[in-house]
Amino acid sequence: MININIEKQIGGRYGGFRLKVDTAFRLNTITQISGPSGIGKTTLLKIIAGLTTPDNGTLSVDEEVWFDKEKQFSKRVQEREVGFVFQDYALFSNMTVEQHLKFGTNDASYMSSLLELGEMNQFRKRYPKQLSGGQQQRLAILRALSTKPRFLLLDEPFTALDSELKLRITTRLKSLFEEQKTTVILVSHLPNEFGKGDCHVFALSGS
Amino acid sequence: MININIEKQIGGRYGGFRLKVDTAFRLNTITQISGPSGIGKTTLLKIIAGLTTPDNGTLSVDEEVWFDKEKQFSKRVQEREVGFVFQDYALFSNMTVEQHLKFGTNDASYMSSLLELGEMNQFRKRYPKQLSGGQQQRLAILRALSTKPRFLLLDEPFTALDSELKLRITTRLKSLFEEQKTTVILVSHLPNEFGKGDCHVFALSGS
Amino acid sequence: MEMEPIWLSIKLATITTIFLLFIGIPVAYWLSRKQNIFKLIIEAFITMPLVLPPSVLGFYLLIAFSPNNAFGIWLHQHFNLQLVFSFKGLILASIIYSLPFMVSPLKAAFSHLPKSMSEASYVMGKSKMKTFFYVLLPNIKPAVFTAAVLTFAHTLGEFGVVLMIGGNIPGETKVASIAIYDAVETLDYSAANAYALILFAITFIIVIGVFVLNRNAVKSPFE
Amino acid sequence: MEMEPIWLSIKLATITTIFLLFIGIPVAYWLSRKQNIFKLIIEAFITMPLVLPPSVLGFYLLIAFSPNNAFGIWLHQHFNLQLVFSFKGLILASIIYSLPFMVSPLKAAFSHLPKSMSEASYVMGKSKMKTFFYVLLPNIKPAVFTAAVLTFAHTLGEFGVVLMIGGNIPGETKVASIAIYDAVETLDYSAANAYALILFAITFIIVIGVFVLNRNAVKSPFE
Amino acid sequence: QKLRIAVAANAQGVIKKLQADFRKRTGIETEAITGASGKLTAQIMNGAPYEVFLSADNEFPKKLYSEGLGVAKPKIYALGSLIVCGFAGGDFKKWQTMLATEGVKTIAIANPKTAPYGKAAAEALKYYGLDNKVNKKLVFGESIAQVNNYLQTKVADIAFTTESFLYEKTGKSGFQWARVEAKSYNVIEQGVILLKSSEKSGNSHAKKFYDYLSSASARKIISNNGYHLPK
Ligand SMILES: Nc1ncnc2c1ncn2[C@@H]1O[C@H](COP(=O)(O)OP(=O)(O)OP(=O)(O)O)[C@@H](O)[C@H]1O
Ligand SMILES: Nc1ncnc2c1ncn2[C@@H]1O[C@H](COP(=O)(O)OP(=O)(O)OP(=O)(O)O)[C@@H](O)[C@H]1O
Ligand SMILES: [Mg+2]
Ligand SMILES: [Mg+2]
Repeated sequence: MININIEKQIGGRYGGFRLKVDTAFRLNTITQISGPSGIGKTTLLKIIAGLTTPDNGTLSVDEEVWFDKEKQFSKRVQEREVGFVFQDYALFSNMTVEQHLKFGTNDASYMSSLLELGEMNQFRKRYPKQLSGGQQQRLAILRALSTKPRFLLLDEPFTALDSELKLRITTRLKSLFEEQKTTVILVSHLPNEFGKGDCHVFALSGS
Repeated sequence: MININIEKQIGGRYGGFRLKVDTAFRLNTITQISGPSGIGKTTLLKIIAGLTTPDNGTLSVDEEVWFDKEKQFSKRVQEREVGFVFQDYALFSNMTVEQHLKFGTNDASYMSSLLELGEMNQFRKRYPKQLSGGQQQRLAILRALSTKPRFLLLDEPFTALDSELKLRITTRLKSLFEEQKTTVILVSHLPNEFGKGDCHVFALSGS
Repeated sequence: MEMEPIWLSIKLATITTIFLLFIGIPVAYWLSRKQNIFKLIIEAFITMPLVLPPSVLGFYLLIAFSPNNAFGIWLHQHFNLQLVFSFKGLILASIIYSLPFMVSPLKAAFSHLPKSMSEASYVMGKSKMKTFFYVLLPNIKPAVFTAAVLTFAHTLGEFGVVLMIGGNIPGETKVASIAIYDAVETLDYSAANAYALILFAITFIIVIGVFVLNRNAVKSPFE
Repeated sequence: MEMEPIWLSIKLATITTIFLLFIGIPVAYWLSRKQNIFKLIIEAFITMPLVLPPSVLGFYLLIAFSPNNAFGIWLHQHFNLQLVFSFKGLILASIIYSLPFMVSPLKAAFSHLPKSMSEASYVMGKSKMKTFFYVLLPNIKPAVFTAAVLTFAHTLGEFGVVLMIGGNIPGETKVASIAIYDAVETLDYSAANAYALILFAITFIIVIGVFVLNRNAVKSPFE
Repeated sequence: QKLRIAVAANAQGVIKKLQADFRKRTGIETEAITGASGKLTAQIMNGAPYEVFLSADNEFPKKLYSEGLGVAKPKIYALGSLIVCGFAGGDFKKWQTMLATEGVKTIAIANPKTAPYGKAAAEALKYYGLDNKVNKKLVFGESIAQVNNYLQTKVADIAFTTESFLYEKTGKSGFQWARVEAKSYNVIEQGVILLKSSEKSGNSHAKKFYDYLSSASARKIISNNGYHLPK
C-alpha cells in the first residue's frame, strides 16, 4: 500500500487553500484520481514523486517511509523509482525521441518495443518541437516508461490522443503494467481510462 | 463560407507527407475537426490563422481572399480577426490573468464577464506559472475571446477540464458565440463538445 | 582627491547605458530572428571592437573623428559636432566599445523565447512593435538587467579609448578611470585606493539594486 | 612585424576561455538557483573587476601576486609558482578580468530554463550532475557560445592588466595587444594596421565559425 | 637570456639605436621593455625581472634606489629637450604669440602630473604667462607618446613634445617646430639605474650596458636624437 497522510498549504495571498489527503493506494494496480480543476491532483502526484514537499504528515510504501515531517526525512526523488508523465510533458528540447529513451534505458530491444507501443517509430530522429501535440504526449509516456519504474504517475496522459489511438495504447500499456508489476496512479477527467472495473478510483475533493 | 483549398508539405527527411485540404466551413457556426494524431489538424488551424503559409492553393472567406499562392497574397495575421487557443496554451509568462485579458480588451465589464465565464475570478492576479493545468487552459480560452474575434480557432481547448466544468463552460460559450456571431473551428478528439447536432464535423484524413 | 571625475564617469556610464539599451535591444532582436549570412557578418562586426586594445581602438576612432577628416568635417559643418576631445565623443566611443556586451546576451535571450509567444500576440491583432514591447521584452527582463549592468560597469572602467580620444580635459573628459590611472602612475596609492573604493561602492550598490529589482516577482509557493 | 605576439595572444585567449568555461558554467548555474543575499554579494563581486580601469586592476593584481607579499611568497614556496611577469600570471589575471562576461550571460540563460525540465530528469533517477550535463547545459547552448566568444575576444584585446602584471616580455608576456599598443605609441602605424587586421581576421573567422555551429539544428519546416 | 632593459616611453626611439650600437660593440643581445616610467617603477618594486631602468625623469630611479632596489645611485644619461611643434600655419619663432591666436584650436601637452615633458610644458606656459590664455585649448596625453600621436594624426594643432619626436621614423613633412628655451622650464633629467636584480642573474651584461651609456659613442647617439647631454 502507498499510505498517504499529508497536508499542504497551497497558494499564498490570493485564493489559497489547504490540501489534505489521507488515503492509501493499492500496489500493482491502477488507481485513478479524479477531481475538479485546481483541486490539487497534480500537486498530489508531485508529492508522491518527491518533487514537492508537504507541510505536514507522512508518506510510506508498505513499511518503507518515503516522507516523514516529524523525522525530517524525505526519500530522494531519484531513489523513489517513479515514472512521471507531466501534464505539460516537460520534454527535453535538446533530445530527439530516441535520445529521450536512451536517457532512461540502455536496452535497445526494450527501447524499440516502447517505440512500437507508442507508434512513434517513424519519429525516432525528431526533436519535440517537430512533433504534433499527440506525438509529444506519447513521447512523454514512453520516456516515463523507459526507466521501468515501479510506480508510474500519469497526469492526464491521454488528452491529446484520438480515441482509437488511445484504446490501442492503453491496451498495450495494461499488459506492460502486468508484466512489470507497475503500480499506476493516473489523473484523468474521463472515467475508466483502462477499461471498466480494472482500476480503483479516488476522488479528490476540497476540505 | 471559409473556402479552403490548400496543400502543404509537412516534415522533411523523416516521415514527411503532404497535407491536402479542400473543403469549406460555414460561417457563424461551430465546425469540429477530428482526425488521428499527427494528421495535420493544428497545422490547418495555423494556416487559417495565417501563422503558417501553405505551399499552394487558396483560402478565402466569402468573397474576401485571405491567401492566394498565385497572386502571392497573404492577409496579415493581425487583420484576420481570429482568436486562437493553442494546444500548448502559449500564455504570456510575464502577465497575470487580468493582464492577459487587458491585452485584448479595454472593456472592463466584458473582462469581468469573461472571468465569470471561465470561473477564473479568484485568480485575476496570478501568473500562468501559478495556475493549475485546467486553469491555464481556461485562461487561454478567455484570452482568445478577449478580442471578440470573428473567427475562433480552438485546438483541443477542453482537455484539461473535468466534465462538469466543461459542460458549464461550453454552455456559456455557446450563448456567447451566438451573441457575437462567432465562427468557431474546433479541433477535438471527443464528439459533440458543444452538445449534439449543434456542430458540423469535418474529419481530416491522410491522402 | 577630486569628486568631479567620479560624477563625470557616472554620467558617461549612465548615458552610454541608456543609449545602448535603445540601440542594443532592437539590434539584438533583429539578429535573433532568422539567421542569414548578412546578419552573421553584422554580428561579427559588432564583436570586432572587443579584440583591439582599447587605446588602439581609441586611436582608430581618433583618426575617424579627426576634424581633418572628411567624416569629421562633415560632422562639424552639418551638426557643429566635434567628437575628439569632447564628452560627446566619449559617449559615441563608449557606445561602440560596449555594444557587444549589450547585444550578445540579449540576442541569446531572445533566441530562447518560444515562437508561439509572439504568435499568440499576433493573432490578438497586435503589431510586431506592440508584441515586442509587451510580450517579448518583458520576458527577457533578467537578460536586459544583466546586459545593462555589464555595460554600465564596463563603461565606468573604460579607460584606453576614453584617454585616447578624450584628451583628459578636466570637467569634460577627465573621468574617474583616468584619475585613478594617474594616481597609480604617480605612485599615489592612497588616492588610487580611495577612487577604487568609491567605484566599487557605486557598482556594488547598483549591482545589488538591479539584482533585487530583477528578483523573480513570481514565486512558486512550492519552492 | 613579428608573429610571436599573435600566437601568444591566441594561446592566452584560448586557455583563458577554456578555464572560464570550466569555472563560469558551474558558478553561473549555482548563482541562477535560489537567490539569497549571499549569492547576490558574490555576484556583485564578480562584476567588480569590470569597473576598474584594466591597468589599475593590473596594479592591484601585481601587488597581490607580488613576490614581496605573503600570498606571493606562499605561492612561490609551495607551488614554485611565480605569477608576476609570467604567462601563468596572465592567465590568472585574464580569468579574473573576463569572469563577468562568462558568468552573466550564462546565469541569465540558466534562469530562463523551466524547472520542470530538471524535474523530469530527476524522476528518471538522474543525479543533479547528470541532469546538468545532459539536460540543462545543452539547452543553453546559444548562451554558452555567446559567452565564449565574448570572453575570447575580450581576452585577445585585453591589454592594461596584461601590461601591468605581464611586463611586456617577448615570447612570454608580450601579447598582440601590447605589440599593437607599442606600434601606435611609436607612431609605427603600418605595423599597427597589420596587427589590427590580423586580430580582426582571426576574430571574424572564430565568430562566424561559432555562429555557424550555433545555428539552431532544429528547424521547423514551417518557417 | 637576453639582457632586459626597462625604458621610458619617450626614449623608445633612441633605445633602438643604442641597442644596435651596443650589440655591434659587445655582441650582447638586449631586450627593451617600454612603458610609462611610473608603471615600470611599480613593476620593478614588485619583482619585475628588469636589470637596467632608463626613466623619463630622475625621481623614479631615486625612489627605487631609496627602496634598496638599485646597485648604485642613479645617474643622468640624457637631458630632455622640449619643443613646440605643429602643422598649423604661423611663425614658430614667435610661438608664444601664435598659441593665443584664433587659428590654434587645440594644444596637446602630456599630463603634467605623470609625464616629465608635460610638467616642463606647463612650466614653460606659465613662464611666458600663457597659462591663462591657452588653458581652454589644452588637451592632455597620458604620456608623451600619446601627445606624439595627437600631433602625427593632426588632431591637435600644436603640441609640446620631446625633440626626439623629430627623429621617430614616420614622415615629418609639413611639421614646423621650435625649441622651447631651456630657461623657461626645469631641466628634464633622465636618470638610469642599475637594478639589484642584475646581480642575481650573475652575468655582467647589465653593468656593461650601464657603463656603455656614458661612453662617447652612446653620448653621440643620444645627442643626435634630440637630447642634450649631461655634463
Ligand atoms: N518541425 C517539424 N518538423 C517536421 N515535422 C513536423 C514538424 N512540426 C510538425 N510536424 C509534423 O506535422 C504533422 C502534423 O502536425 P500537427 O501538429 O498539425 O498534427 P495534429 O493533427 O495537430 O496532431 P495532434 O492531434 O497530435 O496534435 C505531424 O505528423 C508532425 O509530426
Ligand atoms: N505557484 C502557485 N501559486 C499559487 N497557487 C498555485 C501555484 N501553483 C498552483 N497553484 C494552485 O494550486 C492548486 C492546485 O494545483 P494543481 O496543479 O495541483 O491542480 P490540479 O488538481 O492538477 O488541477 P488541473 O486539473 O487543473 O490540472 C490550484 O488551485 C492552483 O491555482
Ligand atoms: Mg493538474
Ligand atoms: Mg495538434
